[in-house]
Amino acid sequence: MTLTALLLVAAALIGIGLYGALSQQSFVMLMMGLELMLNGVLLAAVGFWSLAAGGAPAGQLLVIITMAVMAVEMAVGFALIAAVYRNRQADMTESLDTMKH
Amino acid sequence: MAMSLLGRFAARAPVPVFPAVGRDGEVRLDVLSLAPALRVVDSPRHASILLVSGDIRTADRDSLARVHDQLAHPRATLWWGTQPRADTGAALTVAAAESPETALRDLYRRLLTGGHTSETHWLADEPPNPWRGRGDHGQGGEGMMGGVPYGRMMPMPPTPDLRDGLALDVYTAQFGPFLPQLPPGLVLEITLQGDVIQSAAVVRPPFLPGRDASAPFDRVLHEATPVAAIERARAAHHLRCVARLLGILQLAPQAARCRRTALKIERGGSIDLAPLRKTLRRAGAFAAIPAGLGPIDAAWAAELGGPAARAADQARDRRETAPAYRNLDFRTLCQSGGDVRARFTQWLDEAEQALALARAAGDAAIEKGAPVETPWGHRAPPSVYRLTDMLPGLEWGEALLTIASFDAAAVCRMAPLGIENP
Amino acid sequence: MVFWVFSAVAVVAGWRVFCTDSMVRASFLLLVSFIAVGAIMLLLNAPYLGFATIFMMGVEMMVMALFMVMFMMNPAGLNPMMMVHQHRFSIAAGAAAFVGLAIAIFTTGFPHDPVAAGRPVIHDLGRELLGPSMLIFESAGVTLLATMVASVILSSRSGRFGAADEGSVPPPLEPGGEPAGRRPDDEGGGHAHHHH
Amino acid sequence: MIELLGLAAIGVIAVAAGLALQWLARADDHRVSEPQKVPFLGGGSPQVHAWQRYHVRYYSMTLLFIAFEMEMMFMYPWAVVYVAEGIKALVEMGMFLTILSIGILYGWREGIFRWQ
Amino acid sequence: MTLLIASWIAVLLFGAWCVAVLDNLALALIERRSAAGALTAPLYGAAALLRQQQNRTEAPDLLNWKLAPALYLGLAAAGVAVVPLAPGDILADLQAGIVLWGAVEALTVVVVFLHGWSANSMLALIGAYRYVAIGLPVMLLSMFVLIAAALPAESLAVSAIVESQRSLWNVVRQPLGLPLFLLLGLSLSFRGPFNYADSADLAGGTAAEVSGASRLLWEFARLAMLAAVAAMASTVFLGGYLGPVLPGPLWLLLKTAALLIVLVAASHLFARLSPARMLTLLWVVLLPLAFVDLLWAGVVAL
Repeated sequence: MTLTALLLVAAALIGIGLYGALSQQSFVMLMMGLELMLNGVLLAAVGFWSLAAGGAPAGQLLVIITMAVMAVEMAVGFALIAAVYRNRQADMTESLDTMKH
Repeated sequence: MAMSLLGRFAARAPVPVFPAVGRDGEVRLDVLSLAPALRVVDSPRHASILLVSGDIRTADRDSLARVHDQLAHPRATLWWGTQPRADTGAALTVAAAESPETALRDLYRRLLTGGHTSETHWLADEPPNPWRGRGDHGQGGEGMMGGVPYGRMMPMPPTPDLRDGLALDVYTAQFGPFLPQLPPGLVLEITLQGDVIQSAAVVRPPFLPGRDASAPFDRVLHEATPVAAIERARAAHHLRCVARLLGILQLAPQAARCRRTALKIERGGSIDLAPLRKTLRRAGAFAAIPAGLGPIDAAWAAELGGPAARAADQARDRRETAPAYRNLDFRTLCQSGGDVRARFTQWLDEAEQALALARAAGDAAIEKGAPVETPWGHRAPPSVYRLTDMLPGLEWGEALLTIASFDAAAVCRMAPLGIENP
Repeated sequence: MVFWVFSAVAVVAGWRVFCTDSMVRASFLLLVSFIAVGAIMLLLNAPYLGFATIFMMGVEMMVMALFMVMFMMNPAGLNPMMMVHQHRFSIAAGAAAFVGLAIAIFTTGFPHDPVAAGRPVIHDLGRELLGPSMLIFESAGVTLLATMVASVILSSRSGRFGAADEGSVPPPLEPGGEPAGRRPDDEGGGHAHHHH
Repeated sequence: MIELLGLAAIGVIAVAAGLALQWLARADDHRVSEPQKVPFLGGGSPQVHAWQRYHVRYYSMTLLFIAFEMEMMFMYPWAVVYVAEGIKALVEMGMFLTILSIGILYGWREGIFRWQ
Repeated sequence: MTLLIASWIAVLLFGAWCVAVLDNLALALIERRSAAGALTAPLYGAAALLRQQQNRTEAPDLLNWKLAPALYLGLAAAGVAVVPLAPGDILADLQAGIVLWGAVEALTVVVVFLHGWSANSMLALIGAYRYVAIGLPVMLLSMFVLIAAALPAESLAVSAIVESQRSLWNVVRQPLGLPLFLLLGLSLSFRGPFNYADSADLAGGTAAEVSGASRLLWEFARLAMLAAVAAMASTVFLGGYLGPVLPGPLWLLLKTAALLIVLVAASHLFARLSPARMLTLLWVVLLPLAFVDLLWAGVVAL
């Protein structure tokens, strides 16, 4: 288990996540893509912390902050989805085209 | 070898019975459920034997077949005090007056050790709608929401929710007549959004309390009947209603204790209900019923009569003026509130009072044909107030509590046919 | 070896998230991906972070599943479908991201400084939280409070100023058209879905 | 690593045993007939699949929960150094929890713990 | 190692049987009937379920349906793996043992939800969703009390928490912790007042459509989970293997049995609130109690 291998796995997760975030039509699936990208970030951060930074405590804190970002993103994201659905009964990104009019 | 050993072991387990309760089948099932060798279960999937107790309405035959077919193999049916289905061949029957306990044990043993073959299905072995091979993947559906994937349709179009306006899918289905937590016979068509009821309609009403010439309340029509017998029957009836409600509060052993007490009371035992009441209070049974759930107003209460009315502060009781009760210092008990908790308390209060009256009555009797206060209020005519008006907006468990807080006669009067059905 | 197993699980589960039809399966496949990453963290001498990832993500994916089922049509995927747009572009973007990152990984020299075997990593983290990074820790608290308040305001209907959707009508898809919204005969509000 | 091995071993054994039990017991099962597959509703037969856009009545609570649960991530490491850091740790965590409690109180006032 | 694993499997099986027997005894006591056959009934019942056909519904999520009970059992087993039998005698001496418990609780919610979801049946679905509503906030309580228990030990490892109780058991130092943690036991195995998943008003809830060996596994895992919680509670709050005269494992066994009696009694003695009211109770009453427990433990530990 080398850092390079680890980062490759993280890169794969980020790549798949990016694909998901760009391609999915529905909000919730789009958020899954974002989460998967953050998953890759988590893995890379722990890898750096463990194998390249000699266990500097700030590395662990970075992981926790990333998780906090995920939690915030999810909570606000879902709240927005609920609010949008309540008013427009839409759950697709494209249903919000009307905002442009 | 190993299998037969397992089978012999299995045959010694308590018999898992799913009851399909028909007309007049409920009380005797309550008594039977106390037998230690049996276990009355809530879902046919958990049962090996379907016990049909009481006559099944013609309209319920399909439902019975459906429940029968839902039992897991090995399975068998026992008909208790009713005519078996015509097409079932050599059906096992037990007369209404006998206890089927031994028959059930014996049937279960033979079922597991190979002496009785597992019953086959009664309904046709085909999916509800033809679906195979249709749609993009042969799943029977088309597009996103079309077709009949795997034989059932996709959800109904959403309607705005009663509570928070979020328009999500609704689920409409008929519940009953054999759902253990509904009164026997009651079939409701319920529309759910999540676990909250959006609308409900009665498809078939529950069974009215039967007229049984040997039961005290009907005996009084033909002959003079001791007050003690009448009051004991009242206490037993109320305790069985309490037991039904306790089951929904997840208090099964306390419910069994209520049923056991009811049986002892009917057999003439002199019982103090205070310890039972204390147990229930400590279990939080009163507190667990939400305050103000299922309220009825004065007019509604007056129309229903009986304990439900007295729970809504309507002090009407025939016993106040009945000559037989004159020396017994009878006083009408009432609750304020008229909600589920009040009805629950009223049943317990009246059961206690009835036992005190039975003790005090000595050999006083009610003469033949005299009007007597039944334990369940008026039996007829249909009320203008609807059970189904109470249910929308309630969570599933709360709705069941509300229904269980009325006795079968009250539910019957609030559930007439043909009005809600468009 | 164990690392490769978990890596494979993480990547394959992450990929399957976007292939499955059932929303519940998709959420929990993502959870499987997170659990595999958590397990790798355990292998990397991060005992606390590994289990913490599993429990945090267990909860988050549970909530994710609730919302997926709540707002997606055909949540169980009984009618298989593929709801994607700009598909080729997305695949290209994902692949480009992976290749770009991989090149960066291979061309960058990383210092080799593994965490010492007996290092009390959980203590380290605790001291960091209460010492140098105290401000981060407390501002995380405020951020979370803001998140809580915002999500409650946005998601619940009732509030001080009445129902959130009072008087609201879904806007039309075209100016002057009928109010938008789902009708059963009108799949997804009139979008072309790619059925595969 | 050895401690993880024990955990993994017992977890895998339990899950495998569970799956094996269900698989072995399948051997002499009857075929499941179509009427047997109908979901139990006490005798009724549903028109539609139960899988639907299920109206979760507590969705606001789950969002509050996600944000609140994040604080656990900070609390575990805090607990480890608590005695060493003393009163300072108590005050800092007290502040942190107070801030988050305001969120809970707000949510309660908005009625998110009721069924929506 | 092999011996330890074998003994854990024995503990799970024996523990589940004990809980089932205790259940029967409690029911007989409350119903005021004789308790004849309480010892053997669980075994015969298990044989009966093994002989029963395993049901399936129309278009279920079969993979998850079969996986859910097995995973649930796996979680119970994993939870019990961090409990030390005697000093140094522990299957998984994790540095972050109580965080593992957090993960077990979170994944239990997922597994129970999957069990109810995958049958594609309305009553099971309601049970699954109800369980999530209650299971999530209950988890917070247990995490707070476990963190409180970790304060005096200055470690997240379960073995260190036991050793920190040599002078005084945590149940004395932080008296609110044990009852709050026992609530978790009732919730994780959804019994009595916390039976929101498999309740009677849903005709068995998530298990309403399940029969045969799958159901046996599910019910067994519920019992094992309760036993696991009791073992963990006796370790964290009652000093685990610590005790005079008798050998350590025996002390652990005795304490676990005592807690199991309490848990089983509580699961039959109390009525269940409606889910919405329980939710309010958890957030508004019990969570502040957990805060108090933490504060109390913090002040005592200084």
